[in-house]
Amino acid sequence: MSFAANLPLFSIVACLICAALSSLLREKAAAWVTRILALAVAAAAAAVLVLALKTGQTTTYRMGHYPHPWGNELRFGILEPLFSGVFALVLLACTVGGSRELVRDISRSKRSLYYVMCDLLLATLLALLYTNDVFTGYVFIEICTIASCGILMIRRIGRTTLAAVRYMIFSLIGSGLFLIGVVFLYAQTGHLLMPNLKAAIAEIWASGQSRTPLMIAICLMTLGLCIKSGLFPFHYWMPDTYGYATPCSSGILSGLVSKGYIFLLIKLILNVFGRDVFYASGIQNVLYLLGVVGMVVGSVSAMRENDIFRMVAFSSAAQIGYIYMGIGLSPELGILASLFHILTHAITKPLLFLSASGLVTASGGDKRFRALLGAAHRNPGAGFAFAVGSLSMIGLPLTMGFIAKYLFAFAAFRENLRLVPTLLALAVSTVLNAYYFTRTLIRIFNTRDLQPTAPVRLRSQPHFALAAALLIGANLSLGILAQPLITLLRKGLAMVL
Amino acid sequence: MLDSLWNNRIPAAAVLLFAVGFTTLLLHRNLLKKIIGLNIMDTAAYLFLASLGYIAGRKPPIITDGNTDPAAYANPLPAGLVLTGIVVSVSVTALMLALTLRLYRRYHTLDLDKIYMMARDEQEDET
Amino acid sequence: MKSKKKTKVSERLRAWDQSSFDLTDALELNPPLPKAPTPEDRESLPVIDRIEARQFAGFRKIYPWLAGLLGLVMSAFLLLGVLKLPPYGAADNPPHNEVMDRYVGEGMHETGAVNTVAGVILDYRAFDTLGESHVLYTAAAAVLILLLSSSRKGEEPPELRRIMEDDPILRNTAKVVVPFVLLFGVYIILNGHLGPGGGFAGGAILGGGLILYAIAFGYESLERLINDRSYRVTIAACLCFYSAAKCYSFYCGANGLETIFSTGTPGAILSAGLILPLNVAVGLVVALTMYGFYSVFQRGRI
Amino acid sequence: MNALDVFQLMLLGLVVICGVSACLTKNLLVSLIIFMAYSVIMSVIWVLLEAPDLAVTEAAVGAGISSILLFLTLKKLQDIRKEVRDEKQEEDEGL
Repeated sequence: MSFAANLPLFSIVACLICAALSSLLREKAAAWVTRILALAVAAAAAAVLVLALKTGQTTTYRMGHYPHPWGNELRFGILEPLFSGVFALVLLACTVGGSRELVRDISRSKRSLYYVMCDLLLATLLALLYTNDVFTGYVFIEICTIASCGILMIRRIGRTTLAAVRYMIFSLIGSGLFLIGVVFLYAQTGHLLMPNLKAAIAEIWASGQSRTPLMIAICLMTLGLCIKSGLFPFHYWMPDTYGYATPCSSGILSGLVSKGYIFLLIKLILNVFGRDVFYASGIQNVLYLLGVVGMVVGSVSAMRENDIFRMVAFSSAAQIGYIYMGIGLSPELGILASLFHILTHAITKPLLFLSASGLVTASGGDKRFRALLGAAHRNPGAGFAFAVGSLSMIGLPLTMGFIAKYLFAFAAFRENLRLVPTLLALAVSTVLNAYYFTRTLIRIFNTRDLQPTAPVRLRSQPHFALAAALLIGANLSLGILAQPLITLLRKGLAMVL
Repeated sequence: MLDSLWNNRIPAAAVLLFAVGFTTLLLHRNLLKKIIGLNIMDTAAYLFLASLGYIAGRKPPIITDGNTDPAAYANPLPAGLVLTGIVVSVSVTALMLALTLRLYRRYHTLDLDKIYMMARDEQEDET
Repeated sequence: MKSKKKTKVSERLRAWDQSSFDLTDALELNPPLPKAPTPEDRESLPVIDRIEARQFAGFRKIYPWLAGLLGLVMSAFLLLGVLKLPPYGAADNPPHNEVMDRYVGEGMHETGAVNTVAGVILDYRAFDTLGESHVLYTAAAAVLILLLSSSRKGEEPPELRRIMEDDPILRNTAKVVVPFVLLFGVYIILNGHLGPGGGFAGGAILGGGLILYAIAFGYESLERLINDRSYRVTIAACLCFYSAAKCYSFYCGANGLETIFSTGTPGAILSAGLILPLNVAVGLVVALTMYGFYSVFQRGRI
Repeated sequence: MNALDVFQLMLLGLVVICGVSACLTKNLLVSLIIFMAYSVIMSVIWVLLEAPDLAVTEAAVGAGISSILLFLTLKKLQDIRKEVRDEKQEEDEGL
């Protein structure tokens, strides 16, 4: 076995060890540990990706001395290392870009604990991506829940504590449903490893025995993950959670954590339920419908907000709707589009949160639009970053958002019945997106009754500049040269299917 | 119907408790009650899982007399999974209780609805 | 003398009774409830907030009924699935397959643990358990974030502590019970591969013993053993040892190498390879975390 | 149906009653005590299900640590409440 196959395990364990050690370190050292860790994880992911491309098939990595159905396993093709690399880099960008706000929002004695939580989050994201075992998935979902609550409520204001409670309640309901779904599945199949589960489920589906318990298990697991990732109508924890956390946390929570759950769901659909069973069960139609409604409702809610953070947060709800719409559409093209959109959103949303925070700080800390008039002139760097992020959200050409929307439309053209509603929803949502983002842009670039103040130079905020450069660069380069990425995703999907 | 209910009495009790806990966690207004509901929900799921490892007339899976015939023992896997789960639920409980304490220190009530109202007012005050 | 004792008892009884108030009734504090929202306000709120904002009696009245209905629907939905499952306790149920046969049949030789459950969680499925101990660690860190007070203000008022410490019943009981509880906890941890128990149960018992000791004799008496520094160092060391050891054995297993840890004679106390040290590490983490939860809840520091 | 079955059925009935009433009781203290009983009964059921490991752990963690933390929280809430009430009284007297 090639040495690179060990790297996923090593990166997870390295995250866990760094998390344990960081609680002993001072804030600066802990921050550097997290940054170096994220870089190392990304490098390891690149090596694993190269390995997967070379072998051209998925690798199953057994943990311990026991062969296939007896031990825990990791499994990776192209998709897993690709996503883990992107997630690690985005986490790096968030922690670097939001470091100034971290100092502002968090008391000194607790900053190193913040980095502990970040390390743990990275570990769980990796585990959720790589795992080949549903119960391991459950355990790491719980770590993810607690750690994301940690990075949310570390800012000591009343609203974040309240938001954390709300977030926890929804998350715990989600993981409870997921757990009982796993139990139902285990009761019928006797397995916890994904390939065995898939075989057993296909057998039960084909044989004449009752499908009810199976359907219930699939429903419960899907519902649990939907609630945790904030699909409409379960998205009401989102605005508070993303809107009041420190910007670094908002970026991580909206860009990575909810995407981790969705990736797990996609993995379950392809590797556990099996594409044929899932797309014959009718659940995909519900996901599709909720996704479409969520796209519109999220955008409408975002339009009516007058707080920039809450607006961006509600737009997340709409984006989650896009992803679920893709999953509901079709197993090949639909999921391909969803995967691409996960990457788009993971790269764009943190940029928006970080730059919005820059704008707000330059406007005296007032988050409402009234105060943001002309903010881009006070902080041109943040204004530019926010503009790029907004354009990507709207879906202008040259950005990743455009490619994602194109892929959704492309997937819809293979459908008969759902062609019109999909295109309609895309159009409406895009128009609404365009409306509220353009309105914000016009406001922040406005020069009317502007008090002449010295603008904040990029040189004075090097951390933000670095993070924004990374995210903007990724967004534009992947938006212009999207084809290699799409080919990679397509190959990865073909490997799994 | 009644027959299968009798055959699956433990799982049936477990899912009943799960539904009770679920509803409490989702809809009760009192935060401490929510936490109790959460615990009941989790334990119910574990009860279901543990009942899957039980095989009538067999011993617990601890090999004391050197007999390693699988047909003599109950299934150890569900027990292992539940062991994992119990620790998860106590961790979550501790975290929720800590959140409750902090919320109470700030808003002086456990009623989530009232806390929402106060928090919204507070936001308006800030601006 | 006698009457003094009596008042004390009655005082304590009253204190006990006081805590039985329903805590949901809000204090009459500065604005207890905002005024009922006007229609325009209501329009500007998102739907769910609008539902919450509805303070009128009608909604409050049907709310419990709605909740009950949801509970009924949920249980009916789940029962539907349960009734179609094979009867529990039968020997030919799906979970009792080749996976179980190997865990029970070969487990003692492969892991060296007489208690196959310990073998399953610490050897066959050790990755889950690795995650599980980190769940505990994450929660401990999160609780520290929430409740750690930077000043010493968070300490309980001195008169309350005095009452607890003066309690002769508690002190004498604790004197007798604590050693046994701690001993039992250590036994359960060390015996994890031989009988029921293991790191988690034993650690929880150990933690319970420490908490009892702290209640009876005050935190100061434990301070030399467990303080902020030693708490963090021990937990970090145990978790690092756990991760590193398991990573080593995963690495060896996946690459077909032999580990340096032998399984020993099943049934002996020093056997089962890594399971015993792992149980000790987990036990320490759990005990310290439980004590830490208590201490941080009680006085805002460890 | 033998004696063990009857015992098991009784425990099941008790555990369901405890679970439901812990959720329905108004008084929080009573609710916590019922929840503790619920955990203990659960651990006895696990003994009956041939899972002694679980019984030990649930007795130590569910009935022990979880309940201690719940009671402690209730006590702390009481303290905060008392503190706030005293402050308010002082304020009133000041006025």
